[in-house]
Amino acid sequence: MTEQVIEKIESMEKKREKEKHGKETIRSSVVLKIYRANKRAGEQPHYDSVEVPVQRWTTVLDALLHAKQYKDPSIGIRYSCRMASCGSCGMKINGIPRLACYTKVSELEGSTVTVEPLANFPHIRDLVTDFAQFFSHHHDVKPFVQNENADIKDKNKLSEFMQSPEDLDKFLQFSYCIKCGLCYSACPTVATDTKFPGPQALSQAYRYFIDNRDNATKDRINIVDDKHGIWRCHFAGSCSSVCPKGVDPALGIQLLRGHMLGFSKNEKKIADLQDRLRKDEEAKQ
Amino acid sequence: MADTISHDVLIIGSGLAGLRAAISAASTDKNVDIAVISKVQVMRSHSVSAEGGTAAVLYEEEGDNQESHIYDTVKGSDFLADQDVAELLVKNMPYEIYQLDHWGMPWSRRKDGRIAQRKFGGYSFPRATFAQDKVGFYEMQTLYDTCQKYDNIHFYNEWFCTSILQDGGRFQGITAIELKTGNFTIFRAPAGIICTGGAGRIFSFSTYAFSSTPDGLDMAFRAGLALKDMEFVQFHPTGVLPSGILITEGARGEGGYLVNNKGERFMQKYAPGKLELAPRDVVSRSMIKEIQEGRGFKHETGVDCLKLDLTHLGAERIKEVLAGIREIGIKFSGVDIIDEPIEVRPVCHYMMGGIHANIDGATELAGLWTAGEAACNSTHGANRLGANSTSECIVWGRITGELAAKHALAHKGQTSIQEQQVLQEEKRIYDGLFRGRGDVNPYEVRKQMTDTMDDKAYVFRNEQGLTEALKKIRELKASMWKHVDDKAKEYNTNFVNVMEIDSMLRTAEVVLVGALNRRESRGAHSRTDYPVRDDTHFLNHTLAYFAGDGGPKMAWHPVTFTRYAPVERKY
Amino acid sequence: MMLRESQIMKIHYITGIAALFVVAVHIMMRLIMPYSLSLEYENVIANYHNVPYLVLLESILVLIAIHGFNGLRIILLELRQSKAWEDGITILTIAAMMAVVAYGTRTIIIANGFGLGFE
Amino acid sequence: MEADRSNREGLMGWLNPGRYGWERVSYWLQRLTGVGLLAYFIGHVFETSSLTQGPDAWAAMLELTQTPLGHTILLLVIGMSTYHSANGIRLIFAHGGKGLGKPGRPDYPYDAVSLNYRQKSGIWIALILAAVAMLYGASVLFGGE
Ligand SMILES: Cc1cc2nc3c(=O)[nH]c(=O)nc-3n(C[C@H](O)[C@H](O)[C@H](O)COP(=O)(O)OP(=O)(O)OC[C@H]3O[C@@H](n4cnc5c(N)ncnc54)[C@H](O)[C@@H]3O)c2cc1C
Ligand code: HEM
Ligand code: SF4
Ligand code: F3S
Ligand code: FES
Repeated sequence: MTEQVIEKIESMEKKREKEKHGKETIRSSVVLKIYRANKRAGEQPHYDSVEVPVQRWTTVLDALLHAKQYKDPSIGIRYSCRMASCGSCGMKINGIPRLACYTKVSELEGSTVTVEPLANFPHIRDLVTDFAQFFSHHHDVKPFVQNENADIKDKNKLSEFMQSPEDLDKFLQFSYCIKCGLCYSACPTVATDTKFPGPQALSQAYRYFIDNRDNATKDRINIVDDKHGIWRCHFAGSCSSVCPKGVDPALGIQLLRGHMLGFSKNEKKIADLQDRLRKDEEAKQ
Repeated sequence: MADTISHDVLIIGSGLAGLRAAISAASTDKNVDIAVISKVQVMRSHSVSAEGGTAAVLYEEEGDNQESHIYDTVKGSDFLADQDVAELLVKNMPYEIYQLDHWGMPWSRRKDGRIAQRKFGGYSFPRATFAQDKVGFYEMQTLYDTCQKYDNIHFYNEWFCTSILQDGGRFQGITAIELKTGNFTIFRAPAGIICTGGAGRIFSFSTYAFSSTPDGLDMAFRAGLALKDMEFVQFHPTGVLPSGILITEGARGEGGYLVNNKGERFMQKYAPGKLELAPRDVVSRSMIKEIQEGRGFKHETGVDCLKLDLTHLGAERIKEVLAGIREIGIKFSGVDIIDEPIEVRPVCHYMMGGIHANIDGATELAGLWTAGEAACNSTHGANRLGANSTSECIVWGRITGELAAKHALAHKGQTSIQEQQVLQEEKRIYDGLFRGRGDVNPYEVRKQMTDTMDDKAYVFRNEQGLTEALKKIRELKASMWKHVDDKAKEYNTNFVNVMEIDSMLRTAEVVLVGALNRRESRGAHSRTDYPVRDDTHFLNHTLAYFAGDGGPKMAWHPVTFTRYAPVERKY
Repeated sequence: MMLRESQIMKIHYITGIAALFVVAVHIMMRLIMPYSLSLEYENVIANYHNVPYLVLLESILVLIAIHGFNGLRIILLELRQSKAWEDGITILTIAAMMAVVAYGTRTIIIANGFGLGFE
Repeated sequence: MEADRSNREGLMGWLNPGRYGWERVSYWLQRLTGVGLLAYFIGHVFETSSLTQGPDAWAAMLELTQTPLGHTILLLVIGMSTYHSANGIRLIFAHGGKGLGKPGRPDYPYDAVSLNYRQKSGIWIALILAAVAMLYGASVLFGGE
């Protein structure tokens, strides 16, 4: 075992050494071209260029924070987890919505990186945008399990809803969503339609629709079946192409619409609380 | 005076604890009007980063039992946990797991459709309930989404709380700044719950989100409440280089090996019974010893490290249950764990300490509760077991939410705000910090402080190092750094950072003083100059009270024993 | 007579597919003889005296009008969101649709010479 | 809450298909061709209405439309309708969730299954069909007898 591990480590190290001098562009510094504006305080939009040092693993967020800490503390930016799980740091990087903490400078071309606030969100300051509308769209699709047993009533009878790994796979991917809003920023319908729930909210509607613990099937369909609802998605796919978490909102939306068009049937049964108890009984006999 | 917003219950912080408390308070009575105030957007709290699992006893018919969970927790804590508290945690957890399931949590499932559990460090049974390797994320999502059901929960996204208001020994409200507008505002309410999470950013090499600063702890501290057991900082064995992002213990739970530069599974030497799945303090110490004895690797940044080998698990299993870890490896370290062992090093991960609270999560101030990592009701003692923290957040989130709601109903509308306190607070942050002057870069101060902590208050500590560190922190504190360059009102993160740094310095000081005072090695606190546990002198909780700029006033607090007498801790 | 959006969209898809078929036939008819010949007045009028072809033309008219103007409505709906605008475009597109259908039907009827092919 | 329109990309969001994938191009072409076809359709109804005023009016109209410019427009219409129809059929299926693949556990680097090669091929085929139809149309319209 010991030798194997060492061998593996050595061979990978060689490979990495090669890669290092191969495809990745290694630079020692990069120029950030940062969108700046604070309209409420009368500061008009302009771009500031700041040069910062970078290394192989430096992300755009690292670079921006370096700029903030050592060059210009007034850069307005939202961030938190720095590991692509909180959804704070969405911004346009070289014109495309991305997470700053998930985009390495070495993955980008050119010696300048342009960072701008997400489009389709009202602007607050510099790279920071207002998510209130986005969140309220999410709220409006009733993103929670609806089912008369959703709150456990009898604490002495504890049991889960049965859910096979296959049942889980039907919605799991849509629950990867970190609400970063990149999809919302990329969608062409959202670009003009303020009432369109957007890819995030619509794919969450499907996430709960197809969860076999939920039985608000009709209600969910009624919510999205609106002039500005699900039908305003034209499968432009941009949402899925920018989603950093593989949610594939376009897929969720089309699948939900498949049910509304009668192409698919929702065969799910409400995972019955009693199911397990019954099975247990059977097993005992 | 500043604008005022009134509610019945103020929940400060919107991590797992805060959101669970919100739901609990909201469902206690629909007339309770709840505000959840968070300095980040509510769903972005640090809890989303929790990866590996939530501990609960679910399968008694398969051999698990609650007694064992309690004992594992107490033993893991190196007998510093309050045993009645540990018991309460264990007894409440199964319900919480099933409740989360009912609310839509995508728990990973076994073939038979039931909830799956995996092994975790320090447990005698696989009882870390998991949802792939994004447990905290899914829990946050489930709770956030469930909050949408309640009309009486109001979210205040991106409001930075600065101080607690009190009158006559009772909680009356808080002061906060709305980031978007920069407005300084009073929130008044008869009840409050502090759920501001951990303070791990006082270290440089840390798994925490950038938002995990101790401003919540410091708020309580300045309000005269005690911080308890702050010297106990958990170092997680597997932080990825160079960033410190976490590789979950679940990776070892699934069967990963830690290897040194000889290719040995060195944990065989240190914890033959549990190997890589010994509690975190044990594994981290073993790793540092390996490194000190020259059997470590050097990362290309020049930092010493060891390797975590998962390659033998196979691509399929890895993609199924450790997909997030694989992503982290590839993205942040350039290593695909399917092909290659990944470089890791012990990393600051959890604060066992926090705001002193009793078994119900009540603080010393009437009307104020605390839950989650910010609280210290002594569930974890000197060392927390993995997967027990999300559990703690959820259990005490529920308990405090309910208690606060009931208290608020009984005292609805009865608040009195002392104008003097508000003015004083305004003076502190605006005159003291915002309009402050200085030529020292606050970010540089922060860097030096966190580097000092990394260097001197790491896995192993000693008198000399800690004294030097304390001196350094006090120097930094006294230097001319208190100023904000960004003069705008709107979304001023520079101002926020400076307020955070202010609280970090005070908290770091408490950690160091606590560590100096505790002349023994217990759990995560390991002194090379006092290498053994000393139950005669130190089987006590540390309390630290605010006492002006000179440093904290320290006191001891007894540990509650209900079941087990301390024995030597071996794995 | 409020249709749900899902019903409207089902109509949109069905009219789209149906239009494809009828237009295909319509174009085939242009191509069974040399193209320029097919446009001679007599040939065209002759077509209009053939009842099945009339039905074809009328259905093309209706299907495409429905599909096309609904398409236009969709685009306009997404442009602005205010009650006045939304009501306006609904009325406008329906009116335009009816106008075009009426106008086209007039052509068909007159070109047929009211004889409906029984000359 | 009054919807805040500020900072929306607006029409520029529609008109900028290059930034994202083929699906975005398809979206944009479907729209453009749809509107184009509608315009042509209205024109065509108007054109044929000259029939009602007798052979002379019809001939006058033919003179107007059967010109190189008129033929070029017709050619475009052929291309547009072929693309719009072919892509339209793909879209009807796609909108109903057909041909998109199944949801599951996405693996890093998370390529979206809905943006798969079946869909992209559909777009390419629609484009190729449109090109072929236009070539054929050109041979009929400009090829003489
Ligand atoms: C990488 C990582 C992985 C982990 N994995 C696990 C695991 O697998 N299992 C496990 O059991 N535990 C795990 N933990 C530990 C666990 O995640 C945390 O202890 C827990 O999430 C803390 O939750 P919380 O609700 O107390 O606080 P947090 O989630 O940290 O939230 C704190 C909240 O307080 C707010 N706040 C802070 N200060 C202020 C202020 N001044 N004003 C307003 N709001 C403020 C923040 O905005 C935030 O909303 C992990 C921790 C880390 C770092
Ligand atoms: C021949 C005359 C046609 C005209 C004038 C026409 C017109 C239009 C218009 C204006 C749109 C709106 C574009 C948009 O919503 O983005 C549209 C969309 C569409 N058309 Fe057509 N169309 C025609 C034929 C067809 C055919 C034959 C089909 C399919 C078989 C079809 C299928 C579609 C589809 C699927 C959409 C997209 C709707 C959406 O994205 O919501 N169309 N059409
Ligand atoms: S669907 Fe993807 S892009 Fe959209 S908000 Fe969720 S994670 Fe972000
Ligand atoms: S980008 Fe928009 S149009 Fe549909 S497929 Fe995505 S929601
Ligand atoms: S900082 Fe959390 S997603 Fe980037």
